[in-house]
Amino acid sequence: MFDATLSIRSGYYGSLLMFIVAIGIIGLGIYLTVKGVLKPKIRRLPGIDALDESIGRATELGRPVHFTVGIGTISNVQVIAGLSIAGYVARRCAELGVRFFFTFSEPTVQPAALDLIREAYTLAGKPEDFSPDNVMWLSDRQFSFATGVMGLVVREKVAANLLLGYFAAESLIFSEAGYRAGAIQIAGTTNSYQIPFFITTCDYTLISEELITAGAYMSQEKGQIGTILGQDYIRVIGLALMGIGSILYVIGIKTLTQWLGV
Amino acid sequence: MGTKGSKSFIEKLQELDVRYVYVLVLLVITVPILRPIGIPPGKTSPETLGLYRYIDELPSKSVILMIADQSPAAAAECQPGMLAIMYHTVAKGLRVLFYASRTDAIPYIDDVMVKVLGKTSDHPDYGKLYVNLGYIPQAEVGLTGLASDVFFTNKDAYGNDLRSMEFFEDLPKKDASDWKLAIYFGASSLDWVVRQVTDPYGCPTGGGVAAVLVTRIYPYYPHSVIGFLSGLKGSAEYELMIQKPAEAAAGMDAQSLGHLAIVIMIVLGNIGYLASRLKSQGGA
Amino acid sequence: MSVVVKRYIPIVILAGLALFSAGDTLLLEPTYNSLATSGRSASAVISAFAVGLSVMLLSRNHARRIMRKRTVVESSVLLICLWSMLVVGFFRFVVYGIRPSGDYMVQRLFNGIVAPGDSTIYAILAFFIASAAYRAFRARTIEATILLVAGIVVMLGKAPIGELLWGGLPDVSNWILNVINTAGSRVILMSAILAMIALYIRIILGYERGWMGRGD
Amino acid sequence: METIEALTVLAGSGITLALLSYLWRENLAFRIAEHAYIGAAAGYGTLVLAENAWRLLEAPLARGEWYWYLTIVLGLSYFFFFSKNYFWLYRYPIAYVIGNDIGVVVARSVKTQFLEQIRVTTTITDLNAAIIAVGVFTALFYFYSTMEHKGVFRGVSKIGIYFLMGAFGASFGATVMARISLLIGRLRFLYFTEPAYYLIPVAILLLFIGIFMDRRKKT
Repeated sequence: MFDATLSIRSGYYGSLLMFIVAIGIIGLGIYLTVKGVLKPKIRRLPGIDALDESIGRATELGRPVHFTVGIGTISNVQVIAGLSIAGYVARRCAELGVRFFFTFSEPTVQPAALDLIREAYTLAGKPEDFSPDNVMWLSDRQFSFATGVMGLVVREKVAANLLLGYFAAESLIFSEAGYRAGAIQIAGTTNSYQIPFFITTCDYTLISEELITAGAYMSQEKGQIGTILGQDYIRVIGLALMGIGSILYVIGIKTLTQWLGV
Repeated sequence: MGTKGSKSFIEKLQELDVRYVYVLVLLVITVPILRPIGIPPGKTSPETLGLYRYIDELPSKSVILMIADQSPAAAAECQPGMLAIMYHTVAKGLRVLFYASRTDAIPYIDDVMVKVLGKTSDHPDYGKLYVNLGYIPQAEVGLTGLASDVFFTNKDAYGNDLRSMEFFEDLPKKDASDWKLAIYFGASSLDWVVRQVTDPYGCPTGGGVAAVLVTRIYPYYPHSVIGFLSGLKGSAEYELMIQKPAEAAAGMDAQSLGHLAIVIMIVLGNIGYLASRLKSQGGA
Repeated sequence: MSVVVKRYIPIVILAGLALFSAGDTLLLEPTYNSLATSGRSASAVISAFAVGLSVMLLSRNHARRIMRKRTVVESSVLLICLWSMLVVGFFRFVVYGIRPSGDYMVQRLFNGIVAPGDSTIYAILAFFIASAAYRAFRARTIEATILLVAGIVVMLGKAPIGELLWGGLPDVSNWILNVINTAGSRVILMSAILAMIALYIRIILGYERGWMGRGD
Repeated sequence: METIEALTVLAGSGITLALLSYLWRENLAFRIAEHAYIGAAAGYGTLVLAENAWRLLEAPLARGEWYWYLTIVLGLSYFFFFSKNYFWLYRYPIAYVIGNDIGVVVARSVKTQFLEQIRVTTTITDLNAAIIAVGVFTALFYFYSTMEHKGVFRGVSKIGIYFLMGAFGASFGATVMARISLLIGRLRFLYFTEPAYYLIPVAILLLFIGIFMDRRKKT
């Protein structure tokens, strides 16, 4: 079935190599951490540490918590990262008896989110408090979803507005609604053109990869921390390639730069 | 600012209801729309120039792919640019292949063809110089398919068979390496065009994008993205370069005043903030 | 047994497919590539079904609200709009074979409600930006000041009025976009892909389980 | 036909004004427009997805490739969600979708978002390129998370965050531009489209009534 014409796409030799190297290095990171050779500590993420504070405030005020993963599909990394955090928040809310609203825009997120949040309520020992109506799909069009969230946040006067996931233009709509409701706001996304709005209007912001590593940070599992260590090793490789490549290029040796293009 | 009156004014400014800000924005933008004041357009930005020159220097009959990805929400920014580029390509006698990567962008292709050519599939050059592939689902995946085989969809938007069209006859490879430029119109992301067309096939990317997207394009500019129109301003510049000022150029006054208003808001907000900080430091 | 079916097999499917389709983007082999293309089409078909579940849950939610006499007007409006769109679209497709994207009636409903809604909410952001500019863009720290200054320069440089105020503004603004912004945005791209690879590996190893609920 | 077109424009104008009324405060007109908009958008989105799926299925099913029916079987397993014992079946379609999407994006992103970016950064031809290289180096270091940033490292990551903030500022400026353009577009629709502007006085009247009622409630 597969004949002998198998070849690597031109221009992708480097990528294939990097892809394999990356998997290997992350594997190494996991191995070193799980075996206890290295004990890496992840830098503090104030945004994640503030989650409990925001839920606590909602408890005091007797007002709900709103969490959204934005407009990404279930395969979007930011949505997957957001869901991990949502599981934790939902459980805390269930324990403290705070109403928890979860919104998203892509239908593929629906079953996963429902299952995750129902499970969180069960783990908290209050499965009867779970209402599927609070896990809301508000159409898959960006701005009608945003309108729905805007209305919900203001009407329910949420005390904590957690925006962790994939956001595009609607980021400011959400944070403005949160401001009107007087909520603590924690936000995170990797979309560079939405980060400025989160930084200026929200209380805490997870910038780019901080959002994606948040799940590992919260879990404190050795294996998960190991992947972060591996990720940092790849970063070092990138930095080294960049540093050495630049210096060589400036003194006139362009080989490394050319190799990067193959 | 030392007097008692001005201090309380600053304090009042700090507590101002945001709705007054809204009213101000509405006024600042409405007035120049109804009564243009004629602020001179200024220099053309290098990104617009890059795209204009590249298209201008293409030999006639070169193939350009135009990807319509503008939702109704972003069309206000992208459509004037798409029109201006289309005028230019028609004047240069280039071949244009259209496709929509989302369903709500379909009408914008017809809109461009009607406004520039007067007709869509009934136009005598349709099938020779212009082909509208219609909607191809699954943005990135769809483009990957189209890039590896131009007959990916088999039929055009109006149900005509692609293989019988003169447009494709003299294309050597029938994949993206035949194209000279792929222009993306929209507001969501241009990365996937670079990823699926420029990097694998060497066909450069251009853009007529919403200004939000602009900062995300710079990492690819100018080596992969040869030039782009940034929002309404870029479209207005292009309109002026092909000497057909239209909708975008008409909006420039409102644009200028709008920006000025927001800068003034930031300054006012910061004056209030600094004043209250100085005061609290003085008191402590 | 049940954990295997409920948890492990999905992860194995996920990991296998990920490797399979990653290989497709790197390797050239006609049969393999066309198989992977079909696989992608299948993925689109499969994910489309999820919307059915979502429509059912949305309708149920609002039907309940009407029955409990909460937000009767709003929920009825929502249900009417939702189902008239669906009924018109599906009816005309099944009976006349008109595709919704080319259907006159569906497009009228779309142009009357959805398209203006889209543009309005997108445009309403101009007001929110002004309000955020007024109340939130404060020069609290050095970082915030850099953000503010860069923002103001780009804003003025990108409108004709900037050049009127000072001839050099467009150049400075272009320099910020071309140099500072390129560096910053490039890092966001690079750091995202690093974190992405690590996250994918966490998914494949079953550490990251948000996408399949928590328990069994 | 013309009546339908006019009604469409009027509906559009009504929705626009009702949604804009949120700026004043959350009110009934906004709530109705909001729900109409969500309903119609959800319906339209469903139709689009269904049409996409049909477009993809049509050709292979016509060719008699029976195994494409498996996609339908897998897709329908989402609906087991309502069953107490088989709800976990939804994980199969989701695993398929995520697996596929990961593969498509990840390998090519390694080139476009990582290797290609390093290559371009190392191509230092002038002072600006050198500044970019410094910025990329320091800012990428800023995200190094398994180590405390102390001493020299602290300085390096500080420079990095300044570059990031500069970039965010630029994003902010560019975004302002986009938003104002869109508002211009929308206002041009309201002011210059034939039946649309008839609703403006109605909206203003309603707004004044609303404000008046609010005042009376307060006193």
